[in-house]
Amino acid sequence: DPATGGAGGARDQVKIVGSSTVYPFTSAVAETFGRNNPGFKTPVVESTGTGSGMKLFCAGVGAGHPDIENASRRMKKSEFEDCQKNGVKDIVEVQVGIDGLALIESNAGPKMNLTVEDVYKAIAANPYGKPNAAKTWKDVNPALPAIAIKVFGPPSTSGTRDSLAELILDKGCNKNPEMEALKKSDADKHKDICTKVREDGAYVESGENDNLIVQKLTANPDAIGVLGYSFLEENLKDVRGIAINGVEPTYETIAGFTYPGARAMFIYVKGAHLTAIPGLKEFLAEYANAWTPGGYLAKRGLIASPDAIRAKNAEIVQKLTMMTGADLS
Amino acid sequence: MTTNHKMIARDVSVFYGDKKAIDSVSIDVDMENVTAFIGPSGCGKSTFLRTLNRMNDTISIARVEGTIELDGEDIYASGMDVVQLRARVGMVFQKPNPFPKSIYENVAYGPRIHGLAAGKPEMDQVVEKSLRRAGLWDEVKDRLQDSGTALSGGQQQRLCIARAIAVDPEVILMDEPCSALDPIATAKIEELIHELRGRYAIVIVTHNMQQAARVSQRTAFFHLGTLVEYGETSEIFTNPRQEKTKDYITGRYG
Amino acid sequence: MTTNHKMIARDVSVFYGDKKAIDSVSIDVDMENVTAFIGPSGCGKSTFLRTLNRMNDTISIARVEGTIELDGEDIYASGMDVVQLRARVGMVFQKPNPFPKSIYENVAYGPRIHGLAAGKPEMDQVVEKSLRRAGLWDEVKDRLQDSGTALSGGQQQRLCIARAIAVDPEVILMDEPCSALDPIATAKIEELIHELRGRYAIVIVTHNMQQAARVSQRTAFFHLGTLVEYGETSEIFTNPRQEKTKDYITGRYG
Amino acid sequence: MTELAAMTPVPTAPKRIPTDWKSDLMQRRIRKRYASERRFRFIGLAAVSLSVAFLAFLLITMIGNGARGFTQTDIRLPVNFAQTSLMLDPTALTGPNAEAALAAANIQGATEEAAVAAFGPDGADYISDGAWLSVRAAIRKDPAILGKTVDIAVPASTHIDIAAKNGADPEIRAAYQKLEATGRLSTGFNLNFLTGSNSNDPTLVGIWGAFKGSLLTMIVTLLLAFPIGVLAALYLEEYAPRNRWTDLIEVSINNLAAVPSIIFGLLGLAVFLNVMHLPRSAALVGGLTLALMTMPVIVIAGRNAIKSVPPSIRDAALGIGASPVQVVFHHVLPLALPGILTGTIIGMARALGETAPLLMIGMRAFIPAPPAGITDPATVLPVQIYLWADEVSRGFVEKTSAAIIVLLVFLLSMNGLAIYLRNKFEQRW
Amino acid sequence: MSLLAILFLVLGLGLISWISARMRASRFVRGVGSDRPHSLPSYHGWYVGLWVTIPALLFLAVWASVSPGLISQAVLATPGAANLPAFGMERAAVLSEARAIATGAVHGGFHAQAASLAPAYRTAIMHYGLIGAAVTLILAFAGGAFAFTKVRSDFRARTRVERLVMGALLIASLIAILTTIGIFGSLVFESWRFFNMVSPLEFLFGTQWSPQTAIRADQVGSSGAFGAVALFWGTIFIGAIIAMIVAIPLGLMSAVYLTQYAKPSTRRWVKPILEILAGVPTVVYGYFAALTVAPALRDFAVMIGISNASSESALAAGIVMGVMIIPFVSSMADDSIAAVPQSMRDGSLAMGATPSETIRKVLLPAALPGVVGGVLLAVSRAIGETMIVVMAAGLAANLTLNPFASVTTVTTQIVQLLTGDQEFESAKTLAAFALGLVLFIVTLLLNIVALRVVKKYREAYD
Ligand SMILES: Nc1ncnc2c1ncn2[C@@H]1O[C@H](COP(=O)(O)OP(=O)(O)OP(=O)(O)O)[C@@H](O)[C@H]1O
Ligand SMILES: Nc1ncnc2c1ncn2[C@@H]1O[C@H](COP(=O)(O)OP(=O)(O)OP(=O)(O)O)[C@@H](O)[C@H]1O
Ligand SMILES: [Mg+2]
Ligand SMILES: [Mg+2]
Ligand SMILES: O=P([O-])([O-])[O-]
Repeated sequence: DPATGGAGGARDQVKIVGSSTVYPFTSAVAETFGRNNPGFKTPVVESTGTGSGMKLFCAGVGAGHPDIENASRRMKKSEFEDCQKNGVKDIVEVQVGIDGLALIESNAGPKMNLTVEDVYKAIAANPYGKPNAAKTWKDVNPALPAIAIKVFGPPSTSGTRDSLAELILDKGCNKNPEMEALKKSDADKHKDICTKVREDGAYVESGENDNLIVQKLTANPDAIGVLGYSFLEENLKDVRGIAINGVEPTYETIAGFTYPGARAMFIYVKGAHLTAIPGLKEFLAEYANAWTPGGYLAKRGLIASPDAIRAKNAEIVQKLTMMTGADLS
Repeated sequence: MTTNHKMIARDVSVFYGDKKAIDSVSIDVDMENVTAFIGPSGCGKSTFLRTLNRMNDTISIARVEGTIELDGEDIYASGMDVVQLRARVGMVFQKPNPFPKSIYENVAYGPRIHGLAAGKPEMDQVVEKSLRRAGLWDEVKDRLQDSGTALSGGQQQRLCIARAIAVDPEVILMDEPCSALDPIATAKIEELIHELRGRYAIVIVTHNMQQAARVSQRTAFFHLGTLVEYGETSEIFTNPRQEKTKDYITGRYG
Repeated sequence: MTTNHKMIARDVSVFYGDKKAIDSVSIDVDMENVTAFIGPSGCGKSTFLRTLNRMNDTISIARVEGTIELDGEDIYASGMDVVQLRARVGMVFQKPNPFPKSIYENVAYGPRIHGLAAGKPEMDQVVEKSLRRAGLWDEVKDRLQDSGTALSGGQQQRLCIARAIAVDPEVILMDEPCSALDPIATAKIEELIHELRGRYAIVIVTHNMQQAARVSQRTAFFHLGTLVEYGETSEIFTNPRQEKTKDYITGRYG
Repeated sequence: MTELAAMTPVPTAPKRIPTDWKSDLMQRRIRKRYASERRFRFIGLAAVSLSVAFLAFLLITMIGNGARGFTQTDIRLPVNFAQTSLMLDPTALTGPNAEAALAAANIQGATEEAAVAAFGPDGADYISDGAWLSVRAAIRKDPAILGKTVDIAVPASTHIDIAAKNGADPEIRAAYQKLEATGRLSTGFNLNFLTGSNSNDPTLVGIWGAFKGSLLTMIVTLLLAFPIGVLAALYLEEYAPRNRWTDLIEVSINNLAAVPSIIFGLLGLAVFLNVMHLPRSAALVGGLTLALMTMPVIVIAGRNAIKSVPPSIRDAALGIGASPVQVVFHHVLPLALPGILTGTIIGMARALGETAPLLMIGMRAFIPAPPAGITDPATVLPVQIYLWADEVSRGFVEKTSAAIIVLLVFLLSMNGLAIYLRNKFEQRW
Repeated sequence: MSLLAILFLVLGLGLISWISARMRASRFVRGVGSDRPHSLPSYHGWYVGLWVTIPALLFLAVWASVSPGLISQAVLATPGAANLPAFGMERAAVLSEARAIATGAVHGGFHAQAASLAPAYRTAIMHYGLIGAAVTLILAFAGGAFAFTKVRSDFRARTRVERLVMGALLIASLIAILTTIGIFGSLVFESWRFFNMVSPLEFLFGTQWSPQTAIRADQVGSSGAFGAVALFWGTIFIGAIIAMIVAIPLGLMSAVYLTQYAKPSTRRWVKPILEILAGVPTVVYGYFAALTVAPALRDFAVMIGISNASSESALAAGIVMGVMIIPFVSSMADDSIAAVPQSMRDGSLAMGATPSETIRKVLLPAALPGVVGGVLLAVSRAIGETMIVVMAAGLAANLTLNPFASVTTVTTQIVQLLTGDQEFESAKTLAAFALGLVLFIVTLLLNIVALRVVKKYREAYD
């Protein structure tokens, strides 16, 4: 694909696409990398959302395709296959840290305390197969206040949305034994019932890397926001986390995976590009250097992975071990 | 002495910025009389005419000195109400300028803003009367709702006269009302002026010496902003006292 | 017969779209002679004049039939170079139209685009000579760098004549060159035409009969697109052969 | 003249009864009319004032928010190089491998250690993430400081910076006051904001990268749109025959001037990126896209300017034998030029403020270095503003407003120049 | 020889030929009348100069695009290239680095192999550079020689040169048509693909907008409904209703005040100030709307008891957009009022009407068609406006009349659908083009109608 990459089909600058959640971390690494390595050009990072990024990443190898994909969840088996099909055979999978998918409300809000079931019943399109008629949180759970359901959350292209579905909705849904059963009998129907989000205005799709959600919450104290933990940490003056199943989103609860919204974050690197793009390997090394608990990424809100996982991934970066895709779901 | 005159101008000078366009002109205008202003182009006829109903207020750089009285009241006095003044001293322009409204609305416009007719029947009456006086009624009575701009030039000018009459003015100023018209339309307007004279004081600016001679009783000859001669029309045309007037009238220049 | 004439027009008709503005006119123009075109407004004088240096090419709908020769060469032939033609047949317009450049540049423009002067000294000479011939030198010699548009109307018109002369034309066409000027300026231009006649063939369109009589040797009278009469000026004015010419000259119409 | 004598006796006609303008009714009426006149006039004045007030409000808000973006809080950080973990040999910094040596040393860690040493366990949070860059610069400048204890001015962290500008939570204010007490804080002009590029850290961001991107984009736009626009205007106004083809050209130009800008973005995406495979995010593509958008504006302004050159000038030149091309290039174009330039400046100002079409062609990536050429990834000022408006860190709020101020100053001076040109050269023939 | 060097060489040759042809032509005998040389010397200069440069430059342009391919082929054919990596991209990377080393752009190597290939590259570059230079020079000289023989007194150099200028002018004006075709082509092509997936009827008349088609087979929460009515409504609500409620009275009354009441000195100051409103970039308005106006409006709404007010209300975006449009409306109204003949105004004033009566009853009715045309143009601009709504209007496709609720617009959705996701296959991306097409057609129609109205009206008084 000589045309897209500039002169002669080569490129001397790392290109990164993908998750908006990982974007601030990756761009911070890119910036530091650029500062420390005057010999290489600073990588260009575009935030496209995990899903769209995967699509771009897996579209092929060559200068016209990105080298790295930021992902706020693991690659799906289907995506891996897509990659293989398009000749993106060798992929390095690196877990860079953990992010909490936090439910937040304004500091002036009602101090909600929810369960995964509550959340599911409030924002699913068809909770347990029946159309969602809930108008207020009280309709969902009589213990909750009678305020209108209004949730600002990520749009369907984003990995954050996938995480919302997997980490919260799916779990809430499966609290119902029938659904657990349905999962075995009719997986598609189960997915539809458990993860489809209502589209009648109670759930408001808000832009992806959207700082404005925080401002909207300050303005709408009764509304709830769904976004990355780093946004919460940065804006503690205005918003606070909502406890789910009694657990508040904090660094510790997320790092320990006790908060249901905790999820690992990854970058995926094209093996074929490692030798072709100047600086790609060095960039990975810089990443590994940055994700330690005291590293500069922690300051931006990245929650460091447990030591063992960090060590394992540091080794992957060093040896550039390719993923097999065997354990993907 | 002044009591008999409808309007009296005394030592009127008009400036456009620093430029003096009218220099100390004194003139009287009487009821039931047609006064003609003649003179070469640019001598200030229009300028002076417009001082008589303060239409020159619309030109920001224009400034008037001297006094002009209407029925003994100084129209440039601070208490003077321009709106009422203009209702009493109407004006007809060189190019017919009917509003882009219906014929009826053109005529009804003035009475309506001044509140001269209460209710539709009365307004109908006013409109009819004005159009009749302007000699236009028979030509337009069946199409009062047509646009005023759809009439011929001469009809438009008569419509403008009807419009002016409708607010029941006392003086009518006409600035070359026929210069945009053909001879037949001109003849009609002249006839009309003749008829109107009985009820109003009429002042008419004209380039056409013959017209001045035909329609007016008194004539004022302007030159370079000054009033050279003012008197009975018959006298001015047959026996001018000033050399300049004579030269002009005989077509020596202009 | 043709050898003596500078320009010869034979059966020239001009159309604007479908409308015939000039109908089969034949005329000769001679060197050292002033030819006047007279006739009522709209009779086609300007139209015909513009065919002589193909200025009508600029009007897309204009179309010319017949032949016009300059020194025996058909100016409407396909090989004819319009630019050179216009350099040889210069034109002066009704309204003075100097370029908004300096007086010097106004005159120098023509020689420059035609390459008539090599170097500044030679150009200075050409400019001075042209301005002298146009009788303007003494008035402007101290302010050659002033803008041409800053001159008075009469001076501007003489500047335009100087500009036309500067490219050393053989024929000069003038379309009512004095109609925008006051009598004094007009007199100057007429005097100038008188002087220029010795070196050029001059064609002048004029509305002013007296002017035609004063400046021209031959006169062509146009009416409704046709050439009614063409001959010695003295003869046309004193003893016209056609009734129409006589009517026009005596002011019966027009 | 008043002695003038008897008038012609007046003919028949019944005596008229004049309207009594002095009657109470009439006087009341007239008072009402004047009141309504005053009301109307007041509404007009209010409309103008409201519009102007809105502009003033917008500008004041932006300046109020943004002025702080131009200042930054520095901390004089005492660094005792001997005590830090920094392993750097001063002699290595003079040789050819100085850069590599600097890169290999963990200056960042050392800087944080210094901060902790100076201000306690939270010390590292008081200095900007980019503080070590100042330290590195200091070392580069004078390697001799290694091994000594020196004070190096480093940018404070966003929290401290905001606290210094009066707007933070109590906790951070306390930290700020503690720092303040040490006398090591100073607030000054943020030069880096004008010379730096995009960054993740609001204390380190600058607009030069986006500004240069804007500059490169505008150069491409101007180089394409101006000549093409002027030539097309000349053709249409001076030479084009009146036929269906020219009508078509004319109609399409008028339409292009009115097409929403985002549609040009769609065009750029479809044609320049997906068909012609030009590089994504590049000033070249941005410039091309904006040129297509600006060209019709220039054509229309150009045609109006050309039209206002009086035909007599053309006649004069043609009459002494200038060719049509000479007429245009010697006379018409110079006379129309001020008008054309005014139109061009206005068109360029619009292009400079344009955001939407550039989002479509990828000029919205994180690009921390100024573009070196028109094919490098770049962003432009308005897009930078858009991106910063979305940033997480609260420090970006004032930076966004500051960037807006820069953009507005630039744009308003362009518009001012256009208005000046228009007033100066407005001529009637 | 590098391309740049050849380029300058050709330009130099052009200059030399220009000078020499000019000199030669200036030695022509200056005749009189028709014996004069046809063209000025400089035209001969241009004629020859263009013949020298244009064919050579055209060749150079072609050569510049084909020679890199030829060079790398030549390098690949050398034995040193035999053990290059098989993977195309990596090979390309090595090659390009080798070229960079060969041309001296870089020294150090990222790929070890690059350095070894550099000499081969250098020879190939030299080789093809020489070929290119030779052909270019031959073309330049041939063109020059051909043209030079033509330089004679009667040769019409000016005509030839001017014909070229005319060609350039024509081409410049054709670019507008090309752009229009480009816009229309790209919109229609992509929209057609979209309408293969989604029925146009559903798109135009469906009320359910939820462009969540999965971009991955197993993506969650994606029903994918493409009924754009709610978007159209949102666009109209914000752009044609709320914005106009702000812009028309303010713009119209400003124009009235400035043209009819204000002193000329006031007008001279205030008019440019109003124009500034149109010069503020839309992203600034967007930021202002989102950060300042929207929260204030929400607080206000809550204060008056509207509890479910959204902070991305249609009102906030609409008001700010209206303000942006004010100068547009006021300048159109200004023009229309100015086009009403002064005699209308005089006529009314002379009847004893007050200025406001004159304006309301005579001037404005007479100017109405022009004002309406101007308003239509303003509407077309408002509905095409993007950044304000992207930043301040919501993403929720609501069919609501509540100005405090959040609505979304066509342009917002185009941006949302396209930023980030650059793949061209999903209905989701293609929907952006279908929306663009609708927007294009609507603004086009609005503009055509508006221009007609304005033009016809202007003619009425001319
Ligand atoms: N609005 C104006 N501003 C400045 N000067 C003006 C204005 N109106 C008229 N003048 C000047 O005042 C002088 C008198 O003009 P006026 O129009 O009164 O002449 P007039 O006798 O009516 O001429 P005409 O017969 O051509 O209508 C002229 O020199 C004219 O140039
Ligand atoms: N550009 C044109 N397009 C169409 N018809 C024209 C054009 N120019 C002149 N005519 C018509 O051609 C006829 C002759 O016009 P021309 O200008 O030659 O008359 P003229 O004798 O010069 O009149 P004047 O004395 O008023 O200048 C007139 O009927 C005129 O309407
Ligand atoms: Mg007058
Ligand atoms: Mg004529
Ligand atoms: O941008 P995402 O992390 O939500 O995919």
